[in-house]
Amino acid sequence: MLTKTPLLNETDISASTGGERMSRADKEFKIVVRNLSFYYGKIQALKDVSLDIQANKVTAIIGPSGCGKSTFIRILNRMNDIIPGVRVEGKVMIDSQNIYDGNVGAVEIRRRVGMVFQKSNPFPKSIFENVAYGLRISGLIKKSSDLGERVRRALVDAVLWDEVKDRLNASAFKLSGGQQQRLCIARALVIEPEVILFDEPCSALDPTSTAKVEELIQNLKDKYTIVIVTHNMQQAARVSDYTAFLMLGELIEFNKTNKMFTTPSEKVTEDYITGRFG
Amino acid sequence: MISAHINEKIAKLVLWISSLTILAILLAIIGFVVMRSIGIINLEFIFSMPRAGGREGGILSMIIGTLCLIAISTTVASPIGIGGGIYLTEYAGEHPLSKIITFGAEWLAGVPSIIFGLFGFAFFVVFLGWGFSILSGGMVLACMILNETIRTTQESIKAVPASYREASYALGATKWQTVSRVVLKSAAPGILTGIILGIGRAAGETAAIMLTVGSFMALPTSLFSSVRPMSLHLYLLAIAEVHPGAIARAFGTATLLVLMVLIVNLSVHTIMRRYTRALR
Amino acid sequence: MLKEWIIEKSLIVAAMVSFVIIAFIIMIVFRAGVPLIAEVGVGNFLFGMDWRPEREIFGIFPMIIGTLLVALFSMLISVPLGILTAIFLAEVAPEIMRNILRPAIELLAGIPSVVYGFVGLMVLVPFIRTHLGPPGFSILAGSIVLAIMALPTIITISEDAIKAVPKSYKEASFAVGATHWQTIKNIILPAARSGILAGVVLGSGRAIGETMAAIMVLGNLPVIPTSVLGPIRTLTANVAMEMAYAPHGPHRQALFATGVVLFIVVSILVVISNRLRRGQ
Amino acid sequence: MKKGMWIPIGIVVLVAIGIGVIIRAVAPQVPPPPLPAVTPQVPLPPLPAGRIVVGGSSSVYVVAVHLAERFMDKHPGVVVETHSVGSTAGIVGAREGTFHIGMASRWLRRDEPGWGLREFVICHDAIAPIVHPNNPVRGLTMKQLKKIFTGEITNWNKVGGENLPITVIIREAGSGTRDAFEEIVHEGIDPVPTLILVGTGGVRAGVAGDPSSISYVASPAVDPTVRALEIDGVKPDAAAVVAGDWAIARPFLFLTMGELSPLEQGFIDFVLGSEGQQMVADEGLVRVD
Repeated sequence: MLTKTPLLNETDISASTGGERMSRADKEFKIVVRNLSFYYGKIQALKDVSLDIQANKVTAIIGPSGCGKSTFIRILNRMNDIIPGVRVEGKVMIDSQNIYDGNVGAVEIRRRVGMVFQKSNPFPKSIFENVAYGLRISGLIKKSSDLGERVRRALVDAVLWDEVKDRLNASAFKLSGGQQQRLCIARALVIEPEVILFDEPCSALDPTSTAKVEELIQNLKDKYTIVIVTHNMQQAARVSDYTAFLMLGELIEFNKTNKMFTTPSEKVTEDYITGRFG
Repeated sequence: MISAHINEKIAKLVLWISSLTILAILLAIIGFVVMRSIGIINLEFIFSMPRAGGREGGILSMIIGTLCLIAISTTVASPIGIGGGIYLTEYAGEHPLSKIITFGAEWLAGVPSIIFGLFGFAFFVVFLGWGFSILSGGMVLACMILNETIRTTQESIKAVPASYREASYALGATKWQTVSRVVLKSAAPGILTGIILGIGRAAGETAAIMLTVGSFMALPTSLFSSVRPMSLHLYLLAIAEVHPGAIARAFGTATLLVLMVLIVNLSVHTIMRRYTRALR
Repeated sequence: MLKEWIIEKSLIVAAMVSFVIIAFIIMIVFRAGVPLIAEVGVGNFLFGMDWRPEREIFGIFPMIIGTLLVALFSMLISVPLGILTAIFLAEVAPEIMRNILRPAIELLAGIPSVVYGFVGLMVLVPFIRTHLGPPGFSILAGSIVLAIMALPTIITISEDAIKAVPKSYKEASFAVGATHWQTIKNIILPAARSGILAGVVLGSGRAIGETMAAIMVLGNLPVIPTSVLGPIRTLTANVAMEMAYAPHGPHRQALFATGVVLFIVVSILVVISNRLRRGQ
Repeated sequence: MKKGMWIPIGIVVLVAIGIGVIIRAVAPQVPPPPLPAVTPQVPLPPLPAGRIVVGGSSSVYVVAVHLAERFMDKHPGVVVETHSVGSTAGIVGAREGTFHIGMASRWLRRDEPGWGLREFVICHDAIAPIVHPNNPVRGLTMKQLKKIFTGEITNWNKVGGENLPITVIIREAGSGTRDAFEEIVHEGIDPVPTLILVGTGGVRAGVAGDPSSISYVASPAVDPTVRALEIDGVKPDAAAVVAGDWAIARPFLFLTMGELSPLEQGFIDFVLGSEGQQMVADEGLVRVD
């Protein structure tokens, strides 16, 4: 494992090592990001970020506000495509496929890379329909009994089933904030993605609900590769295996979480983690 | 998957087609009217008085009639509408009164123009005894465009940031000083566009005035003169006049009406563009 | 402080004006019309099949049906077209199309109704007469003209409603792999439903209240039609075409009574759309 | 509703009425408005120097506009306002004082003769039944004409034309042309129209566009876009009216109430004088002098 040293310690990996090294990396990493730059019109939000994300691990992205961490995570499922006037440079490989290749559809990528948002955002539909939505639009499920079963499993996985099984037809807005967020997780799980992105999933939740969601994230990594953006360093320390520290659009440091929080290699990282700024 | 992609393509195609249809309709209407008016519209048509019962000469008195109606209706409706808008946004707050008044304005907006015509005929023409006159017609139009002025005033005042007001109060200004010197100043362009839109509506309205202004072709000599505004002139040319040039003249009048609307819209856009640029 | 007090009170007065106008309209139009309804009998007036003012027989049932039919058919045309265009504008259109379409729709909204009626009379009526059969003056012609006139209302209000749908819904739908169209169809449109409905209701209000275009292309025959190619008379046309001749006695009262019915119908629509918009 | 809101409402209402009354008081003496017919006769107000208001029948209006224009040319400072509002409104307006001179294109009927109006016949006019120029039917009998307009004959092949359903176009209620036509042709039977169009121009355009249609207009309005029908072998023109051969003729009336002001008298004298009558004849109408 330690052979997968953080990329930042290596010099210009794509230029110096070429395709052979890349293909080796592709097999071992779920997501490989190379020289990623991102622009909102003329403003550059990410500068030449390269980063490898392991399968079945939780990778946390931390950094002060405006550092580009949300931008980064939304690049991984091409969510930024919706915003007009943006531009992506560099490569984002998921299972050795560049998701920004011309022949790759954003819709297909989003099916493989699920996402949970900062503020819980259930649809104005029933609890059941919220979860079933992804299946219905995919057109894969034909029989309604299958649909029910898949929805149930997703709700069980999201540790919500026991709380809602008697009122699946109630409006999703009747749920508490924490329940809504877990419903959104169930909605992401039901289409069985490979990667799940969490964009500050607990920032609007109380401590109890936060704990539940964090526990859930821990359980999910058996099946999924997880990337979580958080401004809460304690949370990153609690849930993640790897942590990336972004500042002003640049990747400052990327390392195993316990190493990052104990012996960061950069001065800036240490200053941020110890709360000298941020 | 594939069907979803094809659906997406079809749906977007349909969306494009429907929007292009609307553009085509607009171009067809304007194009048709303008093409048919070539040959009739010239400086003489615009700047000379009708002669021989409208068979010869231009439509100057109709244009002036329209302008008179606009002047009266705007003069009456603007202060009332702006005042009402200010009250609703700055003074009324969550007062139940404001809901009632807002609903009243909305209701007024929904009343068909012919009802305004009936009302104007019964009230201004008959009850107050103003007869078929620009005053009667102008007042009816004022009632009609009032709602527009209130609504745009409300919207533009709401767009003024609360911080402006707080800054003014913090300097010890009274409510009215704040409203008149800070809020209204920032909201002025928006309010102005509302007034201009009202002008556009007043210029084109026919049903409401056909029962109140009469149809006399000469220049007005007083508030109590009857006039024949362009919109009514167009209607009468299309259905009542029997002289050979009537239809050509109707197209000419229609083109001028459309031109008027175009000018109104353009000025609104210009004002709004300057306004948003100034805010930036 | 007295100055502030005076200003506030006068602003209240300004705000009350629109409500007072409504009150005046009700008072005056109802006072002139209701006695005749009472005399003829509500049932006879509303459900009477014959309108023969010269014999003092006043039944407006065919016109009520006519008004509703024309509104219905015009909505059949303008609702799909309008909603699709609203979706296009809010979701799909590239910047350049938006910059073309928005002013186009404003222009469409600004063109006076008499111009629409005139174009309908010169183009649509002859077209229908030659290609679909006489008389040309027909529900079809009227529906098309009124549909075009109602389009801007429907588009603008629907677009606002669609834009008011929280962005987070859209993101959530995209995040589970929905295509843009799936997101629009399954998430955005249902969430914007009540706002869009309000637009449709207001649009049909406009179609019901339209006068000039109705007179010019509908053929004005007060009978219940048997085909969309047949003529019809709306309530507004009834008032305008006969009131323009300002007759006397019961006939005039009957026209005011028609106005009363029209006013009530439109007021109901205003209340419904108000509820719908508040519901969103 | 809050108690206090009635005060502002009250103020607005009072101010509105107050302004109205003040304006009414200071207003130049416009003629009083048309009041409901039940009100007793309103005496004409004293004439303002130099202005008379003439209104009524749209058929008379067409010629009255010219007459008024010429009269104003001759008398600078005089304004003769002309309004096209229909015969019935013209008659009522003259009675109620809305118009100094009412115009009608039919004889007074029912209770109207009892109102004390003074009639001036300024000319006579033939109402011409019109059809599309391509219609092979050149003439009808009076009976056939009646049957077409009352719904007994509904196809042109019954009167020697093609196998085409007849589009019967009539004018709106209140039109003097319609009243006169129905009085003479219908013999008390209600019309069974296919379309009701507004205005002389409206029905003429309607007929011009529809090969199966029939309607009627004042004879001066017949132009090449339509063709006038012969009735019982007589062409509708001024000569036939003078000779008494054309049955569907009606007078153009000026109506006044009470004493004539010098201005009204002057205008009527002008219209009935040789110059006015010549203008009338130029319009295709039948002069009365």
